[in-house]
Amino acid sequence: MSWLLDGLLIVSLLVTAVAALLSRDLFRAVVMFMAFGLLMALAWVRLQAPDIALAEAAIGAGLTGVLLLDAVSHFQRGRLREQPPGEEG
Amino acid sequence: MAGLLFTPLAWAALSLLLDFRRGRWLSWLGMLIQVLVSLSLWFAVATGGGFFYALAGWQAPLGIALRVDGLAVSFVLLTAAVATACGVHAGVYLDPSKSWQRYFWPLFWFLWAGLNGVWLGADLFNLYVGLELISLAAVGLVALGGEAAALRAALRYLFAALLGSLAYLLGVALLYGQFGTLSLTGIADVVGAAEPAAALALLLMLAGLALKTALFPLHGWLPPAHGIAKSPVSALLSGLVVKASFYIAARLWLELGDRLGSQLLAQGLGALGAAAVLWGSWRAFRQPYLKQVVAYSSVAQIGYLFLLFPLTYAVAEPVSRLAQQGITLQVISHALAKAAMFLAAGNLILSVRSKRVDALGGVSHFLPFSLFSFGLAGVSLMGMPPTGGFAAKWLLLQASLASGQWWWIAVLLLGGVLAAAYVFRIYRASFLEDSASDDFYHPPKTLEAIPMILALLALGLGLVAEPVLSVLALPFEVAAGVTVVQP
Amino acid sequence: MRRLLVLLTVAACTALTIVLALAVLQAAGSAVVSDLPQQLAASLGRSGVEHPTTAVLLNFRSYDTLLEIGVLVIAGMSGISLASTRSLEDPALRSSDVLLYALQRWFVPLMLLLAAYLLWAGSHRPGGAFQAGAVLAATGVLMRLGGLPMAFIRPGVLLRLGLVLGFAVFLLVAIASVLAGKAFLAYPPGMAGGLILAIETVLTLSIGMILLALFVAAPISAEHEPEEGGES
Amino acid sequence: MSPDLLYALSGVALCGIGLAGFLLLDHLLRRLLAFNLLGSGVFLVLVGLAQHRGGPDPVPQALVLTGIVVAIAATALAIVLIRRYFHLTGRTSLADAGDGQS
Repeated sequence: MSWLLDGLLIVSLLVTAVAALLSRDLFRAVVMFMAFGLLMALAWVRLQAPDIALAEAAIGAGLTGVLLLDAVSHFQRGRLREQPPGEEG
Repeated sequence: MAGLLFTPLAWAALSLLLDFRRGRWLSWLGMLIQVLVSLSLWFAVATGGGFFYALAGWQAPLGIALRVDGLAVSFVLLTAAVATACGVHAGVYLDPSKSWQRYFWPLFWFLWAGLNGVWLGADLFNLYVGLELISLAAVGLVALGGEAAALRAALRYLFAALLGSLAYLLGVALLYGQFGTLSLTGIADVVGAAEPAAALALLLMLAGLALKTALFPLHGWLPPAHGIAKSPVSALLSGLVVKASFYIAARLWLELGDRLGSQLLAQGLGALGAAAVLWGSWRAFRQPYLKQVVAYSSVAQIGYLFLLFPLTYAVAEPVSRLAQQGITLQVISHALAKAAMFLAAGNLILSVRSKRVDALGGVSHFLPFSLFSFGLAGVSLMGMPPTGGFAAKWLLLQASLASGQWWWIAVLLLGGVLAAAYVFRIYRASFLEDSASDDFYHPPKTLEAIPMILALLALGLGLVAEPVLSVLALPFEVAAGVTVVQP
Repeated sequence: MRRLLVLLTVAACTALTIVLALAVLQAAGSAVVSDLPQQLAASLGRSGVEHPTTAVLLNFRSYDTLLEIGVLVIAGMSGISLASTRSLEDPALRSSDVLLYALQRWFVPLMLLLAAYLLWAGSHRPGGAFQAGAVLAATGVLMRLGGLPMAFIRPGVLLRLGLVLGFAVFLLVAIASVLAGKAFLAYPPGMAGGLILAIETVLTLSIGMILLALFVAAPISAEHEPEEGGES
Repeated sequence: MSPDLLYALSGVALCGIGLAGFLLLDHLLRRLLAFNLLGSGVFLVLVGLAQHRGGPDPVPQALVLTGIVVAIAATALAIVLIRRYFHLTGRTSLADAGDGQS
């Protein structure tokens, strides 16, 4: 049973990781990354590391995710407002 | 001892609360303290030998121990010298009216703290944290001011540094998984030959550190970062920061390389170093901007350092010692000479108000002193007698001959010739008289004096190489009998 | 050309992964037994806390933690050094979302409570300064998204004081032990537990503040842009 | 094979994924994601491999906590730099022809 759980967790970790890198939409990529962070927290619980699990959930998934989401929305607002001026290169 | 660790961190915290001007006075006081503390520690080790310092009172595998030996304290002293020079220069050079300059001093002190931490570090993970401290402070210094080009250089630098650190950390993870300890000496005691996982760990760590040291062909991030930063910052980065990651690589190699390394790896790293010497010098010769010339010259000079690996692998003990001494001298003389060169270049740029090499025409009349410092530092980079650069290359030459690896001699000689070429190019440009403008700005005398002092130190290093080396040689001789003390 | 490069990189990464996996298996099979766990268990009683991870972080390897807080402070101040707005409070963010407002009225006290619990729990069960600091920062982020005024997050002396407070207290404890004739960072016997809790408390505040400052410093408003940072 | 070792191996796979992403992606935020994935992989190897024999080991767990804090510091700093860079130039990647030497 626990083997099944571990296997499932690892597979979903890898899938979300790949999805975070490959998804076309940046917003979705960040959401995938946050999902990855939560799964990592579960993995730390399975590894009997509750301290890291707490930190990962709060920092890895939560704060990093919010920072990234904020940045993504900034980029999208910037895109709408103006075409990039620096295209000489 | 504790003062050495405490002062930079405390000054970092204090100077964050002050503005640039007041931070400057505070920092100059701090530099004085640091120099005195470093000197006294150096004398203590020179007379009494090296020791381990157990932090927080816990012995090595459980706690973190600092390894205080001749090599480490020499680098602590070198850092004190170069950082003080850069700090005094920066205090005059930087424009205090920009409000973001206040962040210069805290970053500067954190950088210093990280450097001292790395020189003394004997714990693999502590070295990782020290490296990150240095990298982030350096990136912060490059980005200070927040112009687009500086941000771009800082981002490239940041990504390269982060990747290098993670490669190093992965190696640490493998070593801890196998040996259950983070103490470098502890691992060196139990590691045997033919341990593929540990060998891969060493390879990963060396690769990560080579990226952070900007070894060819991983040097792409260095010229933009060192070229765009303010001159005192460039001097710190080129003189000291890149040496920190090399120092860790060298320590790892000397402790573990004989069992985990291979002839292929050693020769490969040497070959990359040789390629860096040639490619970096050539690129330096071709750069249109003055500071880019100096930055590519750093790429070339870093290349010499990697000759350590082939010249210490599977060679007789005396030959290995010669090579170690040569490399150490090269690190010291390059730190002094390159800091002098960047500071002098900063003065020249300040004077002609342009970063281009061909704008230097006529500056020889107006700023002969800075130009002379630049040239003096250049002489050390070329490796001409009686400079420190010469002493270093002479030792490396002997080591190459004694170990039968004559091919490195060609690199040493050719590198010197190429260095002469790019230094003389600057000289030629500054003696040209066709420049229409004679509108030169005269920097304050302090700015001109500091690079001169550094260049003279680099020059003098060649004359006093023997006594310096005798202290440097301490760690390798007393290594067996290091006393564990707990002050 | 580009496609070839991608292919080559992927192949190289795959090869590296396989080699690494083999190395991990080899290392796992030939692990050398070290006495570190025994040493740790034997010294835990003298560390002042019962939770081994906290003991490692704030006593046995406290130098790492000290430097790591330094890294955080660097990131925080580099962040605010680049912040170009005069006040870091962005009026555009002030939303009138009723739901969010109601949510945060309940959430903010709860999260503050959680942070305090995590901090207190750290000495004997999972939890500690980092987790608590992160929760604190998350609370701040929530408050900011909800548009609560946060006048204290401006690049003034108060913010800078907040950034270094935890670091400075940690450092003071470290040097105090030297003045008492012990090693750098060594706690006096009997006081370790109390000192660790005190350090953790200020660290929590500073960590929360740094992370929040980085979140707040990131936006750049286009109105008053160039060459200014902070009060001048 | 213990579950710890299994997690260490998945950490290795994450390292591979993260490295490939780090080298191949141009967009700065995506690179940052890749860096964080790579970091998570390294942390898994560190804890998983160390706990494979002796069960829960607080030392690597403490190291990973330190590592996570360093990673968030670096990430947050990078985001500030990236956003300001985007603000000034309108670009989200460092890759462009022409001024490779600048």
